[in-house]
Amino acid sequence: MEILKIIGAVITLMGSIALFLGALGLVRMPDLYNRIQTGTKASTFGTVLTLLGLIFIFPGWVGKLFILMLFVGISNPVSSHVLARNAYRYGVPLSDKTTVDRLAEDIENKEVEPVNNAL
Amino acid sequence: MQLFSIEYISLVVGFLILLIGIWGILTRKNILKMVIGFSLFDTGTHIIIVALGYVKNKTAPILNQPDLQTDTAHKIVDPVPQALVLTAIVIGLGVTALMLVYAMKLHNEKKTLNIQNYKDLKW
Amino acid sequence: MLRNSLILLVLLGFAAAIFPLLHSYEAKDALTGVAEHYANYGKEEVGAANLVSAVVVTYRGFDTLGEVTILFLASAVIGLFLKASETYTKDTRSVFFKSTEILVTASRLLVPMILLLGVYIFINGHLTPGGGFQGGAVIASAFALLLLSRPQKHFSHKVISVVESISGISFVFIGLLGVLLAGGFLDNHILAMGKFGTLLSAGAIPIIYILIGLKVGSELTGIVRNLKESQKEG
Amino acid sequence: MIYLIIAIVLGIIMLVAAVIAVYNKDLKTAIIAAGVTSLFASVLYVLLAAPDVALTEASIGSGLTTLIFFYVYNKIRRNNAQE
Repeated sequence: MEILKIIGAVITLMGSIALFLGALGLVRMPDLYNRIQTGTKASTFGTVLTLLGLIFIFPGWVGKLFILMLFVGISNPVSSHVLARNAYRYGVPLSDKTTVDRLAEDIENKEVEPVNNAL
Repeated sequence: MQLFSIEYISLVVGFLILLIGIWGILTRKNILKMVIGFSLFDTGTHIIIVALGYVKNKTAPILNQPDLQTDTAHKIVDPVPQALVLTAIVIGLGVTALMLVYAMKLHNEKKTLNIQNYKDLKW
Repeated sequence: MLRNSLILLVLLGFAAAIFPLLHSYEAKDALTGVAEHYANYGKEEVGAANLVSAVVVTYRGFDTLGEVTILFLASAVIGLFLKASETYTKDTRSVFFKSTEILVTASRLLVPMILLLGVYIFINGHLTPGGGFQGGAVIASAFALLLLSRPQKHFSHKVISVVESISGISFVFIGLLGVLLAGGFLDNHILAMGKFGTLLSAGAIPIIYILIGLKVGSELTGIVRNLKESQKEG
Repeated sequence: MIYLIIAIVLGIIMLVAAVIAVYNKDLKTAIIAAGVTSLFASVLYVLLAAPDVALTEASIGSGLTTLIFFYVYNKIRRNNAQE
């Protein structure tokens, strides 16, 4: 039983390192889109790892923790996707170092609705 | 009097948030800002009430362990303030929504949210 | 200047009214008064493991009834106001963006999960933290996600109001059954008490909490839905 | 002891968010700050041994209230743009 707890603690520690790296990325990255990307990737990974570690520490909670992991894995990327897209339409500027802007190309080719002036 | 305990800190924080809310209601000119002040006032009151029911080193009032079921009154925190706050939060949402819809209606009529432009009842 | 000093005076008055509470606060050792009774006899009298549920539903059931009434009034007034202002916007073309396919697919996956969580919360209200109000709020947030992810779609108010009316009437009816069959209004002894700590225990509390959850959920959904429908304009 | 430090940090964050909510000129920032106050209050309720209240505050205070505020704000802003 002790060995399971140690494994769980190590996995949880890895999760918190990932969360810390995400927080560092929020400070270091140049513009909003890079910040959203770093924050979402690191926080999803960190949360899933923390929950995985909890499975080893409390084996009785497997079902609930698995549902939680599924929920975080779906909702976190989708919400930041919507956030980034609407920020682009709202006119938040990109960083100077950006080389490719696919959404602008799509708007050029009329595949996506352009920026709404009413907003 | 214990200055550094969770319940005392919560009391002070709730008290200060309540005062900030009242200050916002009284000083802001925008009606939506006043509604935000009301919502802060709500939050502060709820924190004060819950903090008054806290008893140090006691668990939540849920008797799911067998050892909690005897001599319960010395092992749990006060359930009554929690029940009151539970209903108060839901009522707070209803009242906030009502105030916001009133603000929307007023804006439809007068095209402004500044409280100083509403002079109908002045003489 | 006069205005500022008046505001300061009001703030000082409030501070003086609440300060004694802060100043004379002393830490408690054990519960006293009515809370002690609830804690010591709640298990025998009500049979709910979650004492907050016992207080909300049974000991202070009238508070809950009044609370549900206030929420119903607020919801009704909001519906009335928004309906009156909707009449002169004939064209119902939405000004929202079309949502992306990722969002629609994800919301199709997430909404049933959130609804399931809400139902779990209010069915287990007498055993674990949670209950009708929390479950209702979670259900309303699931419908809010649905409304946000499909902005073009029109949602009817009919089902919401039917659920709301039926659950409200059943709540009062169960309360009156308590007067007829047991000790008083909203008494939970009209059903068998069952074994303490299991799902089918605590008499009528699970049923009352399910009704409260449906009612609160449909009312909050109604408020959000009315506000969303008012966003459309020509 | 660790709970005490957490409570103090939470209190400071809540007070700062409340002052921002009242002071800030931008309405969007003010609404978000009021939601942040509610969210951290729900964490404080967990420390105060009130899980029921924490659940309610997290879903209603910081979720639905902010949503309703934004619906109304959006409507009013669009009415203004039409003028």
